[in-house]
Amino acid sequence: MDVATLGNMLNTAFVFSTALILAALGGIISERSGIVNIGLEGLMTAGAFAAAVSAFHAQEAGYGSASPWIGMFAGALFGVLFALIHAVATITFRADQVVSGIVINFIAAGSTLYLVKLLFEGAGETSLVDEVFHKVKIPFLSDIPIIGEGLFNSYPTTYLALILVGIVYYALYKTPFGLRLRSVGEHPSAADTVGIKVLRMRYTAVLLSGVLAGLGGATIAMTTTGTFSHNTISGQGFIALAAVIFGKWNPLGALGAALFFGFAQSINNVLQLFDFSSQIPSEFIYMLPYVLTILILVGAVGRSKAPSALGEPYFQGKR
Amino acid sequence: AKNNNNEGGASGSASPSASPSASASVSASPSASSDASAKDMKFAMVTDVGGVNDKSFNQSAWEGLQRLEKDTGASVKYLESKEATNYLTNINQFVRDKYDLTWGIGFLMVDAIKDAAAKNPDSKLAIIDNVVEAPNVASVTFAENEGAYLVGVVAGLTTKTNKIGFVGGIDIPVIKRFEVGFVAGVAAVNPDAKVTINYTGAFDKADLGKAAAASIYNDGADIIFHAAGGTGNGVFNEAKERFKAGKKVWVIGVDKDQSLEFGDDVTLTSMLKEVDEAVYRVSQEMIAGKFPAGVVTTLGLKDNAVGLPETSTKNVSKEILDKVEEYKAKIISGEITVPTAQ
Amino acid sequence: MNKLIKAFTKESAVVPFIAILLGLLLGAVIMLIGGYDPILAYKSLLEKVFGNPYDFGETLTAITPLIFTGLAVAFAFRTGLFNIGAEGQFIMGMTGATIIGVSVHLPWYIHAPLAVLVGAFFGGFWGMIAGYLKAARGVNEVITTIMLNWIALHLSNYIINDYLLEPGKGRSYMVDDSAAVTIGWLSRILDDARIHWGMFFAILAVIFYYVFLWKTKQGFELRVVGSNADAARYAGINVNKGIIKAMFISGTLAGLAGVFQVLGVFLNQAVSASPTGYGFDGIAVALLGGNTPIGVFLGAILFGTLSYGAAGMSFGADVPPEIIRIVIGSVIFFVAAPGIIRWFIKRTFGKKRKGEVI
Amino acid sequence: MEQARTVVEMRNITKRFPGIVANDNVNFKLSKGEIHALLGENGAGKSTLMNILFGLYQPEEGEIFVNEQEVAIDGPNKAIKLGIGMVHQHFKLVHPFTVTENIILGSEPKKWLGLAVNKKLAYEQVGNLSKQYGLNVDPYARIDEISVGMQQRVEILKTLYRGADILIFDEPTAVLTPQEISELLVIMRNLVQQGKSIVLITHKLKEIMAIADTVTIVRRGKVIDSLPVAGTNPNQLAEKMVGREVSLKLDKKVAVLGDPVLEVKDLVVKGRSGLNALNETSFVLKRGEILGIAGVEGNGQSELIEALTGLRSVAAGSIRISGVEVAGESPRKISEAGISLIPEDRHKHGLVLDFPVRENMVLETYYQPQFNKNGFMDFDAIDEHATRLVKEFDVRTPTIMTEARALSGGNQQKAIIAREVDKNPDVLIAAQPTRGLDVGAIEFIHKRLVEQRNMGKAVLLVSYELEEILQLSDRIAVIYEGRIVGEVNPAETNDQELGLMMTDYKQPQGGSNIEQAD
Ligand SMILES: Nc1ncnc2c1ncn2[C@@H]1O[C@H](COP(=O)(O)OP(=O)(O)OP(=O)(O)O)[C@@H](O)[C@H]1O
Ligand SMILES: Nc1ncnc2c1ncn2[C@@H]1O[C@H](COP(=O)(O)OP(=O)(O)OP(=O)(O)O)[C@@H](O)[C@H]1O
Ligand SMILES: [Mg+2]
Ligand SMILES: [Mg+2]
Repeated sequence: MDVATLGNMLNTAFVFSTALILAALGGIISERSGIVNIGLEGLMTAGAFAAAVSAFHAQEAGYGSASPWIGMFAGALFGVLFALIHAVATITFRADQVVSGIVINFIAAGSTLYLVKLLFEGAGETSLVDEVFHKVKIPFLSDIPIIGEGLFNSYPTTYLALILVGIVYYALYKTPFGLRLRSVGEHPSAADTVGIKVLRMRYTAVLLSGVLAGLGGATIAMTTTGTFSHNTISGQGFIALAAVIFGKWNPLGALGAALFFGFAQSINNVLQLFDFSSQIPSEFIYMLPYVLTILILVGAVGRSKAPSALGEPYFQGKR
Repeated sequence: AKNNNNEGGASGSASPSASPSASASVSASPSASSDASAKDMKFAMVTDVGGVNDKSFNQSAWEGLQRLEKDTGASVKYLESKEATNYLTNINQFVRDKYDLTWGIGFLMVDAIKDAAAKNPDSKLAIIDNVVEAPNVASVTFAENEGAYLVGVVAGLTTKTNKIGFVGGIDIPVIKRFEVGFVAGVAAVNPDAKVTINYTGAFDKADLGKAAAASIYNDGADIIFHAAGGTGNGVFNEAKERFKAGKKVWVIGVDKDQSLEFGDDVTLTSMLKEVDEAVYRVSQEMIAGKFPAGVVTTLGLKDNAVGLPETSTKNVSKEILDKVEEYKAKIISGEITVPTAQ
Repeated sequence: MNKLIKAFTKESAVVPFIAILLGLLLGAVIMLIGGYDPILAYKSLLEKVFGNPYDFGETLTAITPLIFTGLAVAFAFRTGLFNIGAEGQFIMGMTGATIIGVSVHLPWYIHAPLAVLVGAFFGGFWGMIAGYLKAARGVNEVITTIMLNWIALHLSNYIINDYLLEPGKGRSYMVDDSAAVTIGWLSRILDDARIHWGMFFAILAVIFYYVFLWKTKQGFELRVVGSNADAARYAGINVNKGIIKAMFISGTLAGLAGVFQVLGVFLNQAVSASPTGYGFDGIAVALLGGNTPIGVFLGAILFGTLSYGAAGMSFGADVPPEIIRIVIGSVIFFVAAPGIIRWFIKRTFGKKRKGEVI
Repeated sequence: MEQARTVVEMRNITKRFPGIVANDNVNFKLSKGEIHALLGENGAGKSTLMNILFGLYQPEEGEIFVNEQEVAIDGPNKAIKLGIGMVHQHFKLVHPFTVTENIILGSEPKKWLGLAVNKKLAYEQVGNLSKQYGLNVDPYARIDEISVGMQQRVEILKTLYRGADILIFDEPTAVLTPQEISELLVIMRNLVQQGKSIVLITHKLKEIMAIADTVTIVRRGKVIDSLPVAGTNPNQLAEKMVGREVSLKLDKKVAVLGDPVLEVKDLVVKGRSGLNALNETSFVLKRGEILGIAGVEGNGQSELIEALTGLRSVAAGSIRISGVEVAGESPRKISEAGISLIPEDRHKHGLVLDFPVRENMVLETYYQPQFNKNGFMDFDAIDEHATRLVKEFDVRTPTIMTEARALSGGNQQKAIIAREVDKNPDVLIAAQPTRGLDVGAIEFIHKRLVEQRNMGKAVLLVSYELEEILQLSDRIAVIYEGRIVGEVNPAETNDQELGLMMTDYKQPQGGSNIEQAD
């Protein structure tokens, strides 16, 4: 395999990974505060939908290349809207967090498609957005072998995701906010007794996860599909959830997990370029990313420790 | 509806090649006579799990029915299948509601149509892309390999890098026909060109299509023919992106004239598969009392049911199009037999 | 028996009831906003399900796999495991049944049971992989089951494509008649609806679920593992074996759902581009039913009825069937957060009282 | 001590929980510079009262005055502002965090416009504070790496960091070693000298006598009495608290020794860190005796218990029960060989809290033929069994179908003891059997243990409370760094001597790593 192929593979890996990274960051923030977020899939769906719709309208209204950014913004906003449902249910009404997450997935899938049908006269898909993101070469950096092509010639969303990894990492481990957030997920009553507003913290975290997962979904609409339909988001949210756990609830870990998964996906395309690939049943090639993920987990990572209070509703005087 | 009987009897042996009688009547009928009887008739279709907006045969079929409604005043309706169990129940919904003709759209409908037909001998059914041998079913299949051969000719003559790609959905007989015909067409005009085959394993994953296209283009190919439904959107997106970055690459679309949706910058041509036309015409025959019951119609180049769209002239040179015509004639005349499977 | 009566008179029964009403109400509001007629829609839904014997029979057919996958997910939950992999286990169950149904030829009294058993085992084995990886290597089952879903999809496509394919059909050969578990006479009564023995097995599975978990030694062990793994270890229960066993049983239940879809409904297995959704619906059913036997059973009935009826809604009232997903979602939501319902009751009753005073 | 000014007054406080009045018209007064003890049975309402003062609960009725001002304490934030700090019965520490992170949590020193925690300053401040009060805590250590005693000091630092003048200690000594207890008492005296006022909740009469100025006794939510400690005595206090006469002395006949039943020889067990937690430990336990294992927590006791019961693998050595080798066998095999365990952590190991009492009563015996027919549970037999045990051991539970979670701590412990004793084991291991229980419950449990010994059973008692060890044991083995370093006769020793053996024995120097940390 030559250097150019490797760079191209990496580049493709980033395309796959970007949305996963963003959604996984959302998952981390929420779960670090103690709220299980199995609704990432739904939040991404909401984000992708809002992005496709609003970018389309922005483009029609003549916003040009600002349209995908408007889409991203709308995606984040819509993600928050659905995250709010999750927050109210799990934090205020102490509903089971897994149940609520599954519900988010259901409602997001149903309502976005319903809205598409209302907004696009019965069509099951939004109209194609022409003004989507394009890869941006970063001067000089893009000349570095392998990672130049692999990373520094990527979508703005990829750069955004990587920057957000840094920001979330910093926020979690260096700021007062992060310290408090983590304490709320580990030992909410400890946080409570030092005057931290546990419920408010958790609301913030879940809403932020809506922003990030919404952005993740929007990324897919604004880079790969240009439209939204029932299968724009089909399983990425769950892969992102896996990345959260795989990455041990750490932004850098999740970045690694998401990249690994993206890379495994791109391997199977490269494989098909070789003549010997016709000897391998294509099904085995499709399986590859999933099998590799399991193998890595078995070989390297082992047990990961979730935040101690993950999944437990909190109320004062809880015993 | 009685005169269907002799036609049904005639096609006892459902040969894959089109029965001449069927194609003759197809070309004869489309006089839009919105007589009173048509207004009382009800036509329906059931989609496969792709849904009615799949940008592929389901959508095309629905467009055919919608045109029928406009032209004849007949009422039309569709039901989408969420999962495979719904094929039969959806078809039965129409059959039991005494629809005059119910279409099963797509390859996968075959068992459901067969079952419904056997249990409701008085009803009329039709299927696209597959064959059901029953006296009350009209089957319409396409010689995709013939059309694919022609776009193969275009690709073989257009490529500058002698590298060409094919992106398929899943490896099933229909899609295989596209692949085999395409590869044969390329080989006929440019034996040096290499065709990279990539089946993505899905008809609905644009991200997989995009990644597949990226790796094929990165490998030096300059043309990709896709037969992958929604997955193919990813192929177009990848090409558009490269175009905007200043690299000229081509996509050959499928089923419909995809230049209309994805623009002329990247769409070299498309391999038309006129499902809408077929649905429209067979339904018209039904109105005219000439439903091809029990007949298997294979629509190919000679029926103008597969082929290249008019818009091809924008990006394909006159010489190449002339070559295409040449090959088309040879296929119709039988001088060339396009393979259907490897 | 007393318990049963209690269950229906106490709040625990009132909550789901109100939840269903609220869910339907929400659906109606959304339909109104979209310009549809909710009354016609719900009428069409009911008509679709109860309007004629055929559709009623088909509704039963739609409910059956949901009972199995719902029980599968619930069973794992009871053992402290989150089985997102019912989907993959379902697919493997189909594949096992198809292999036996297509490739061996035996008298019916051996063939059908063998196909059922092998399919169930395939599903169980698929679940067991995740169980083993958790027990032996500590790999979180949430991840492995997600991955195994996709692996199952492609693996079974491979098996069909390369070994069982009927040329030109995009699916396996039809299974032998001797392997089918359809019930001809009942189908005939129900206007040719696809009725099969799976329905009775589904009811047996509900009973099994209850008896096994709450009445048997092994069930007790698994519940201890699920409730407090440390205490289980202390009590001399082999926790790792418990996890593997639980995932095996869970997978078997999900696998059976697939088995009966093949042997009772399709009689073949198609090459499939995407997951079927039964596994994920199973999660919803389990949660809807609070992981209790009766709950899962009723949850599956509700879920299946609404989903099947959705086609009627779009047929009779042109309402997009997606609405039903929103309805189901909100029903689960209201069941899961009884606080919302209590709040709702308080609000409405509170207002009434105020109104009376004025 | 200067003339006492009232810093806290709680008037007519009533707090109800579903089905119970936890505080019933309670009056409570704390003077400046005093140590005020709160005494009462389990569930009397002590913690509730203090949680109200700290703003965690809101009372239904009553007023609170702090420094003679009426206040509404609507949350811990408000309490902290008023200078109230609380060290909780169950520590409120975030385990993966460092000492400093725990202390500054919620009032972090900041830099860069509040965008970052000023860690350097934080560590410095915590280090200084620790020095100022002589607490010797390593600011950089992670909570899950330090001892329970240290964790408690972190809790104290948390309150001091927030400038608390009124400190509430909720059962601070229940989890401490004797050494740590005496150090804590010194710290408390120190604090009072620096002008703080302290509320001390404890079940240990000795501590009250040793350090408190005033004691308030609560029973079933009501204040029974409030009196100066000088001029009272333990027996009187115990009586007031329980409402009947309690014998603080245990009647114990002379032991009648039988054959050896448990023989441990050269046992080596690896601890969590992979290092040897037990180093060639050997001892013998005979029928009819109680062998107390004395030692500072963390010297291999937990590992010893886990190895003896099959919960931890054995690296080398032998364990024989009535002559049968069981080292490395499964917990089930060992249980069947005749070992029963009253575990240290009743919530983690002892009970399945979500299960009804009846199922908890057969947690280890469910599979035996008397409860089990052809793989099916025999619930008639199980119910009968549970009903009998509940009665025999006076487990106060509404019904045998009640979830174990709903029982009070003392009754949970009684349920476990009932189950373990009823297994009729040859060897009964009791790990911390009375931790956190009130005198009444302790009396009950001690009687049961002695009864077992009198019946010819062998009892292995592992406890960090010297008093308990001294009172119950017929023989005491001292464990230090995974070895039995000595055996003494309880009649011929005292806490001083034991304490020395447990801590100073062959220990290099008095200092620990604490001093290096500064
Ligand atoms: N990130 C997550 N999102 C949703 N559900 C989760 C997540 N992590 C865990 N779960 C669910 O919660 C349960 C507890 O998981 P967790 O892995 O923390 O505990 P565990 O299985 O005991 O792990 P370990 O044995 O490694 O400590 C799991 O069985 C799973 O069902
Ligand atoms: N949050 C709560 N919800 C319900 N009941 C409670 C709660 N907190 C305390 N109780 C009940 O109130 C009563 C008093 O409890 P409290 O914890 O104050 O007792 P305590 O005197 O501190 O006992 P202990 O010595 O065991 O710590 C008990 O019956 C207890 O069960
Ligand atoms: Mg207390
Ligand atoms: Mg206590």
